[in-house]
Amino acid sequence: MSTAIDYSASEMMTVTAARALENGMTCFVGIGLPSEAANLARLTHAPEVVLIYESGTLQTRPDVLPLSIGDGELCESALTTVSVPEMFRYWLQGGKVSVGFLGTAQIDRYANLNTTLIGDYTAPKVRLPGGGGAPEIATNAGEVFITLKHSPRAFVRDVDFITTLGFGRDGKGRDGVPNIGKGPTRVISDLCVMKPDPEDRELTVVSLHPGVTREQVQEATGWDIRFAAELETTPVPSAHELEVLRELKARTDRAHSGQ
Amino acid sequence: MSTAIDYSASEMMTVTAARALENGMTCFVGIGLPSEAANLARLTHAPEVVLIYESGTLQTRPDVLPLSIGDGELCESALTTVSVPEMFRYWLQGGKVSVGFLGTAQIDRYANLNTTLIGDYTAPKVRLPGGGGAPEIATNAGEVFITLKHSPRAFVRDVDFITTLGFGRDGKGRDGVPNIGKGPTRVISDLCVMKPDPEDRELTVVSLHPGVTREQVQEATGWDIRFAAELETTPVPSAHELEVLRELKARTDRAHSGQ
Amino acid sequence: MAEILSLDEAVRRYVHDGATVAMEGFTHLIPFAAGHEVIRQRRRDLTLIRMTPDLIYDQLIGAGCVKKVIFSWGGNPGVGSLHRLRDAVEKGWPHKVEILEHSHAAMACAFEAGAAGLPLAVLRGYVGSELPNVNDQIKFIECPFTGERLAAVPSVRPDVSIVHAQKADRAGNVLVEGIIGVQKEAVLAASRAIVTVEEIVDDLDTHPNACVIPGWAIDAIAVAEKGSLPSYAHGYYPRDNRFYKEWDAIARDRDAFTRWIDDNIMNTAEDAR
Amino acid sequence: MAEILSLDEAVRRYVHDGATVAMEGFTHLIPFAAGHEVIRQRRRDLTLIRMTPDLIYDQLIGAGCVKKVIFSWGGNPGVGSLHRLRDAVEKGWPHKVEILEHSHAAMACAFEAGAAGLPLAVLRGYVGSELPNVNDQIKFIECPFTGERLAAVPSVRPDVSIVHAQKADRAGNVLVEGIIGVQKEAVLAASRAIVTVEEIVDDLDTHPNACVIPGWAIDAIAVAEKGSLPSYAHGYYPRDNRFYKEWDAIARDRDAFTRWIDDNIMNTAEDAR
Repeated sequence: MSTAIDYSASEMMTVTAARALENGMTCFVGIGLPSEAANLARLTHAPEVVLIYESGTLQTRPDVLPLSIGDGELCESALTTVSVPEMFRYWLQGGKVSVGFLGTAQIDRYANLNTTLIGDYTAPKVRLPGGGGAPEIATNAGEVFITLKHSPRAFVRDVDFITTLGFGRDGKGRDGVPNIGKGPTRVISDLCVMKPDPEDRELTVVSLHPGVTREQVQEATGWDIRFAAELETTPVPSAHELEVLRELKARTDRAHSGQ
Repeated sequence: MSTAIDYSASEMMTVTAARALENGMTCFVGIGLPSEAANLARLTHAPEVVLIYESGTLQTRPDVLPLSIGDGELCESALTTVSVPEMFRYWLQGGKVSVGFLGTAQIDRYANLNTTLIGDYTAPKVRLPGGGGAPEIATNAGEVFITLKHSPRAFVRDVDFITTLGFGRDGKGRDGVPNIGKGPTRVISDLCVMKPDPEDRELTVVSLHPGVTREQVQEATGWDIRFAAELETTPVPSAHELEVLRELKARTDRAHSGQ
Repeated sequence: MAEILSLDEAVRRYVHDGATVAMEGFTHLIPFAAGHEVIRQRRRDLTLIRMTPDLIYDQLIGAGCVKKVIFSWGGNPGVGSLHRLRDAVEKGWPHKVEILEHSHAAMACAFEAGAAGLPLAVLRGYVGSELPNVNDQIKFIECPFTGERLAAVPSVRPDVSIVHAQKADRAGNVLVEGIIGVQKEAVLAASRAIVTVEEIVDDLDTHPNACVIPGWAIDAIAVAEKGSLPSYAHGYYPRDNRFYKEWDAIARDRDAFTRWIDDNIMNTAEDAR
Repeated sequence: MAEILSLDEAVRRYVHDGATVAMEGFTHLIPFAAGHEVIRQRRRDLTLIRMTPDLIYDQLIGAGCVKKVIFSWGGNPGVGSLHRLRDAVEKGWPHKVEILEHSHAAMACAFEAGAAGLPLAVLRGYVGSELPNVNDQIKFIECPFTGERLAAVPSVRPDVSIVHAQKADRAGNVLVEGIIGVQKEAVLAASRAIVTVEEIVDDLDTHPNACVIPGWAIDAIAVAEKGSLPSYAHGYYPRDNRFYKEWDAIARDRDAFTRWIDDNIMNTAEDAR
């Protein structure tokens, strides 16, 4: 028996992102939205999904969301913790990661990510944190999921700087490159789900979240975004998913505001 | 009060080899004679000498001599045990080893070592075990001590195969090579102590063990071996050294024959 | 061989103006007390290396100790920007700071290569990224066996590395436990290494394959109780997440920052009193 | 994801004629039971990789399973030669075995590079050694930053790796403890990995930075009690040094060897009964 449930756009995004993960996947998790989604997946439909954080924590099961990529909770609930060089060499570059789950500041139509800066490199308008693990997560993981909120400043036609490869400036950035993952296979925002076009790799809306219009997506996107011929409606969050997510966030807030 | 003590040529060799080590040295220890000498040093005048075995055991203090380079005793008495790649990368290649202590099957006048084979590579007369750790111990350690018994088959003019660099076929094998150790600085046999000539690097006898003649050394050496102008006599083993060595070997025999 | 020194003395002896310094600790065990001592001793023109600059480098940069930062992710984890880093890069306050940026994978490999005594690290990295356009220290080599194009970066080999750890024994052997980051690599890659510890114990009391750094690979050990706060020490105290959040407001404002440095670092003879 | 199988089934499923196989364990934890199962199943034309061939490869070579051996030190540790290896190389019995030899440093780096997914390992090695004259898989590259000449070898990437460990939990996560050698690297570098263990337990009951290999990086776990004898398992049983010494006489003589294989391997349905 299901009843209509209130949920926010950001909850819709997190739940949809979580649903992209399945048991059997080994997921290299970025901090923030990806971490929230990945742990929601683990606490709901994918209890066996393996979560890896770049701090070296293998197969971790945090009870609260980490604030940093290296919170103690990640280590204490991990199967084991390895050094950071080992993490990047053996586990990521060694091909043991099936999905890299990333956030970003900017993304463009070929799913290239910019977390370096807005403006010109030598005279930045806004200096962002930088690449972190993303450049190699995006190329050495089997595939990449990306999650971020929709806005014209975030979804731009061409990123100011390609920190992390999607499909390059022309959509052909992975063609002929040996030993490279499939790259971004889905982008989940608070408005919709996008996938790269199988032909030219341009991001295309494949599913609108309930109540969201094409116009809303277009307004929040910095280029003329395409919509799939068979546009779907994203399934709504279940009561269980929302309950688990809200409890997780409440636990997290309690943990982080106390000392 | 000292009295004349009986000792064997092989005990003379081990004690002399042991005396080459000092507190403050970090010694990468080869199995067999070097291991015996290194542990004797640790149990007598150099209790703080740091012993490292290629099996990954850092700063080990075995109570009995290991039969293999990876006996449990080495791990149980070590400060910590690292992986074999880490041992060769961080500790040896990383420049943390001041002395490599090696045995060998053959050595030549430029202190090149052969542990690969006697005869021709494609049709060996005798196949030896191979290089093991020695090729990089000899080049990445600060300096190298070598110990082996004297015989014309062991001390040859030119080794059949340079497994491990001494000073090369012409004595100039280390000249101009960046980031390389000093190489063999002393060779200790059951007859004498040899050092490379400071000019041309040819091994030169610098000290005869008590009672040993130049003729005996020459007979046991496969080339016309030089003697230093100021030839010394190696100091005899002390009663304490012999006692510790004999106890160590007795403990070792008991440990290895049991089980 | 490690000498057990006061933190003041260790920094005085080994951290010099103009040095290349790596203070490491991947979120965990960040050597804040040592960083504060460097600020207190008014070191200048440092080249700082660190994967995740964090608040510790924000403080050093704002305090004017820094000429250049080599890093791969410069943010306040889970909170936002490092405002002092941004102010220095974008506006040159207190003076211009040069940056050289890598990816985490490259930095991790560069620390590994430094520990391994190699001049370069080779990785399958930077494919399609524009970082090589702005960092001339990223090159590419061809595998002589497969022909594959691989990235190469210079290894990290600091003049001094500083890390924090749980404990040392009286011979200066150090146990690092939990999220071990690139700490061992930082120590082994450096010409000199200072390790601050929560305590000195008789026996490290650990297991056969623990991450133990022998005393003979370290120059100085200094006791710094709670020496990684607001970061944390596994088994000793948790991360002060609240301070990380509060830092955002402190660091946004030059005056608030300067006041914080004065009150918490300059006008205290030593940390944590 | 690791399946828990019988050793017989694990070897049947993953070790095929003609495969490249690494059975590792640096003196410690050598997977003898698995090696014996390979002999029992009469596998042929294997390319065996191992830093220290030891008795396990002597047995496989003498039993006719092997086409080629890639190694860095082939002896009976502390005792002498591997007579079956020598007989095959020098006299071609039971048939000619090809060898490709490296140094330990190069093999260790090659396993590391294999685990790291790289096609090559770079090391400061083989300087002045004549091994590069007889092994065409040793090349040299130039560092693009310093111009230094460094050795390069292909990474090790076996079709199957087999290692022995102390214990696994029910999800197939494995604890390796003590002298850990290149075991983790062997598992991670291989297309398929079999791990034999002394026992399966509910909880590995270990510390934060233990050498634990997750079940999802392993294909098969098989229980093989005393599975590394005459090698040893730290915490379980010591090395049977006497057997290592006795092996010298057994392996010197083709008939004695064949008898030993028949009595101890072929005419037993499984090890250790």
